[in-house]
Amino acid sequence: MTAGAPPLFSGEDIACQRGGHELFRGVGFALWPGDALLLTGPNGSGKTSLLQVMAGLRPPSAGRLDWHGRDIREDLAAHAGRLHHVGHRTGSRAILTAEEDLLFWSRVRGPASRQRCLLALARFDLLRLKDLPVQALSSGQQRRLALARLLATPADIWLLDEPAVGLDRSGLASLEAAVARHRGSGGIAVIASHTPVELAEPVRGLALEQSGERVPEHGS
Amino acid sequence: MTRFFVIILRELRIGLRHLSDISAVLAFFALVATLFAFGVGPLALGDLAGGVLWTAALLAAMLSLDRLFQPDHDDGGLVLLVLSPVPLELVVLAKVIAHWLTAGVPILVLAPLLGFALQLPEGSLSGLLTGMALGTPILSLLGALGAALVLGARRAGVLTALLILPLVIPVLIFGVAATDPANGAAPVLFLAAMLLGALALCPWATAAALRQSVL
Amino acid sequence: MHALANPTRFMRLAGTILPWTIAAAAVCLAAGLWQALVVSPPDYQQGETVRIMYVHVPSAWLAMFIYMVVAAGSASFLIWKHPLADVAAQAAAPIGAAFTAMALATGAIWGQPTWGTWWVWDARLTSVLVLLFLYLGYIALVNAFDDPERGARAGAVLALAGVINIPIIKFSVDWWNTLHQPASLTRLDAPAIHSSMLVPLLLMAAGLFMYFLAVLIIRMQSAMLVRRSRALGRVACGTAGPQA
Amino acid sequence: MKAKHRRLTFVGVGLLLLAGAAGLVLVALEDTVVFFFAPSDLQAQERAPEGRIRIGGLIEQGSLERGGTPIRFRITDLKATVQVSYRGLLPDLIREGQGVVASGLLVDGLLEADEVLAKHDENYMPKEVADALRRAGTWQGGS
Repeated sequence: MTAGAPPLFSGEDIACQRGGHELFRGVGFALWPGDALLLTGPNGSGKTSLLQVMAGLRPPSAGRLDWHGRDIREDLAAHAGRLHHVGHRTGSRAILTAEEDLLFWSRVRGPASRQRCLLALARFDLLRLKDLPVQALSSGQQRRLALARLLATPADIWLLDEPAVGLDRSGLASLEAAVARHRGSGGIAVIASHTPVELAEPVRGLALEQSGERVPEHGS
Repeated sequence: MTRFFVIILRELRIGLRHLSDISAVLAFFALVATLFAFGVGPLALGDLAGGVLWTAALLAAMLSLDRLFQPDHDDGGLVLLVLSPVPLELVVLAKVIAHWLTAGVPILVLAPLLGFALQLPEGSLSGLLTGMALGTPILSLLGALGAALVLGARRAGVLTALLILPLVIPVLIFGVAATDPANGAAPVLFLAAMLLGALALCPWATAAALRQSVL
Repeated sequence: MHALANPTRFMRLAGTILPWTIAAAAVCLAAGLWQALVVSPPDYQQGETVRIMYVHVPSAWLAMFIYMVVAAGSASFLIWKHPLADVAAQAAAPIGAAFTAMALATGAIWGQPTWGTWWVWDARLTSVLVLLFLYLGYIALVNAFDDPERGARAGAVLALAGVINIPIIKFSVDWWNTLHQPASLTRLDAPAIHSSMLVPLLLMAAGLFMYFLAVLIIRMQSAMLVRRSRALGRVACGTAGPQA
Repeated sequence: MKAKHRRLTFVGVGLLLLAGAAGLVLVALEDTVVFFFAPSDLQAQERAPEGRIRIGGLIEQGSLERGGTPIRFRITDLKATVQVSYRGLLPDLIREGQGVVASGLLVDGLLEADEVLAKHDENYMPKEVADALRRAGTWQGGS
């Protein structure tokens, strides 16, 4: 991490409103290639919303986010092209087989090859299950399928929302290895996770407090 | 462009695996048409047949709208589609084409057969087919908008019909008018104009509705 | 932020102009009805039945105007996140639906003696009926979500998509030889309506417009109070942590 | 810039489609008068359309025989006329020179109408003003 160079992905004074009340305010971060950011905070503190703001899915109610110093909202499609977002739900369609589903999402996203998909499935120990329909997989296996998508097509930023939910020992190990390799090759990972995920140092932290509920002041 | 076809292919693959969905649409279409025949009496149908066929086709197409976006909304795929490099408007268009192929075309194929059953006057068959060939894609386009708007709502099925059927009244009026050769080419021209208008407006509006539903 | 955007300032301003709008509505409607039903002469062709025009035409105008208010509110809510815009749009929609229904009803009542039929499927009447369904669809869609903000956003997209219907209504009489007669007032040459009939028409229009404003403000005020009580409820049940 | 470029192409394609739609509507309007035919349209068409049709125009002065049933009158657009016979009661607005739309079955030149609707023009004025205008000869509106 070269201290002098400007951050690759940064954000200042970010605020987010949902359902009329404010989740958080004044949030900032700065990340360089190879960095990891661990989001912590109690339930309802807005971790998921912050990840959605980082992905460009949700407009912040204040503040801005930059990639290479340029506001990501200038070209949201390009920003979406450089990131993977793994949310609570896997995004896999029950009737398709694991391989078909992974192939589909990798073909839609970027330069994809069947070889790379099979390698991704192997990395998450799903190769022997590749011809099973997704509905036949356990929730842990479906979670691994969603994570396999990270490896099937390249992306600079990984936004992972509770990625370790439902993973067993070996699944967690595969995830940790994948994140380490991603950071090694200059990628950035932002992870919100209650279950502990072992990340190589240095790890930046961002703690979101209990959602500060300020009632918009009204004259009578 | 290949990504566009990748999406259509997935939708078709899923559609073919759920063949029961397609047969349900066709069965419903035939059922509603024959109900009218029993209700009104086949002999009296005569020039009513065009109207009956169009109304039944419209309702049948309504049935299959929820499989446009609801599965993606439930399994989280919608977020991935919104975040994909393919512009959302094209994703919507791909899904509309897939829906038209798995719902509109079967209706188009069955319509003439039902036409015979309802003693559709001989001359109006070509008018019925050209009308429906233009009308069914409009239904898919407007239906996509309705389906996107009600994602996550209570009683989404009823709501889609409430939103879309009024917008489809002009399509019905000109569609039925097209079955009567006396009306000349005007109705078909109006249907074609509505199709172009729907192609211009619906993908944009549907994409906006989808972006809102993902927040 | 836009001056009116601050809810407090809006509530205070609304409170002050509300009584004036109610008074203006009462005065205009009283004068308008008196002119329309008593003073103004029967039409050279239709005789007494023309008096229905004094309700039919203003409510048709308002039906379309209010839809533009809903669409404008929806646009400013979706695009500029104006905090009051969705409140205004949702408050206006039911009033617009009522005026559309009134326009259709008075149109049918007027149509029977003059045209010889209650209803005929022609471009103007059909597109106004579609407008009524759009209103009802909007109201149903907005209330169909558990999360009110989600409903507001979905409704806003529908309202904007439905705007295409307004020009169709406006020009339907010119495009098709519809049974409905062309516009009397907005003709390029002198308006084809005699001043003794124009005055009551404009008075009724002003009166109904003021009525719309008054009801809109009342509905917005109550919506704001509901929103505030819901926010207080959230604070009361302890989701509020240390005030950051 | 990619995003602007893409947005421009979408707007461009959208406008193109809408222009196509408007063009088709205009062509359709020329083709036939959707709501009703004028008497001269009938003459213009080589084959008289059989089956149900609607004819619109003014009731020719002196052609209205209200006495017996069916009521008989001729619809004219000052270029051609169509003889109409109608069984049923006429709306009270119907007078000679009044705009009207009759729909029914056209049988070799005679329209057996089952529905007659008055087409009211957009002029509203008191009776005295109408008479004054007519006396001044500046306006020949309906009686």
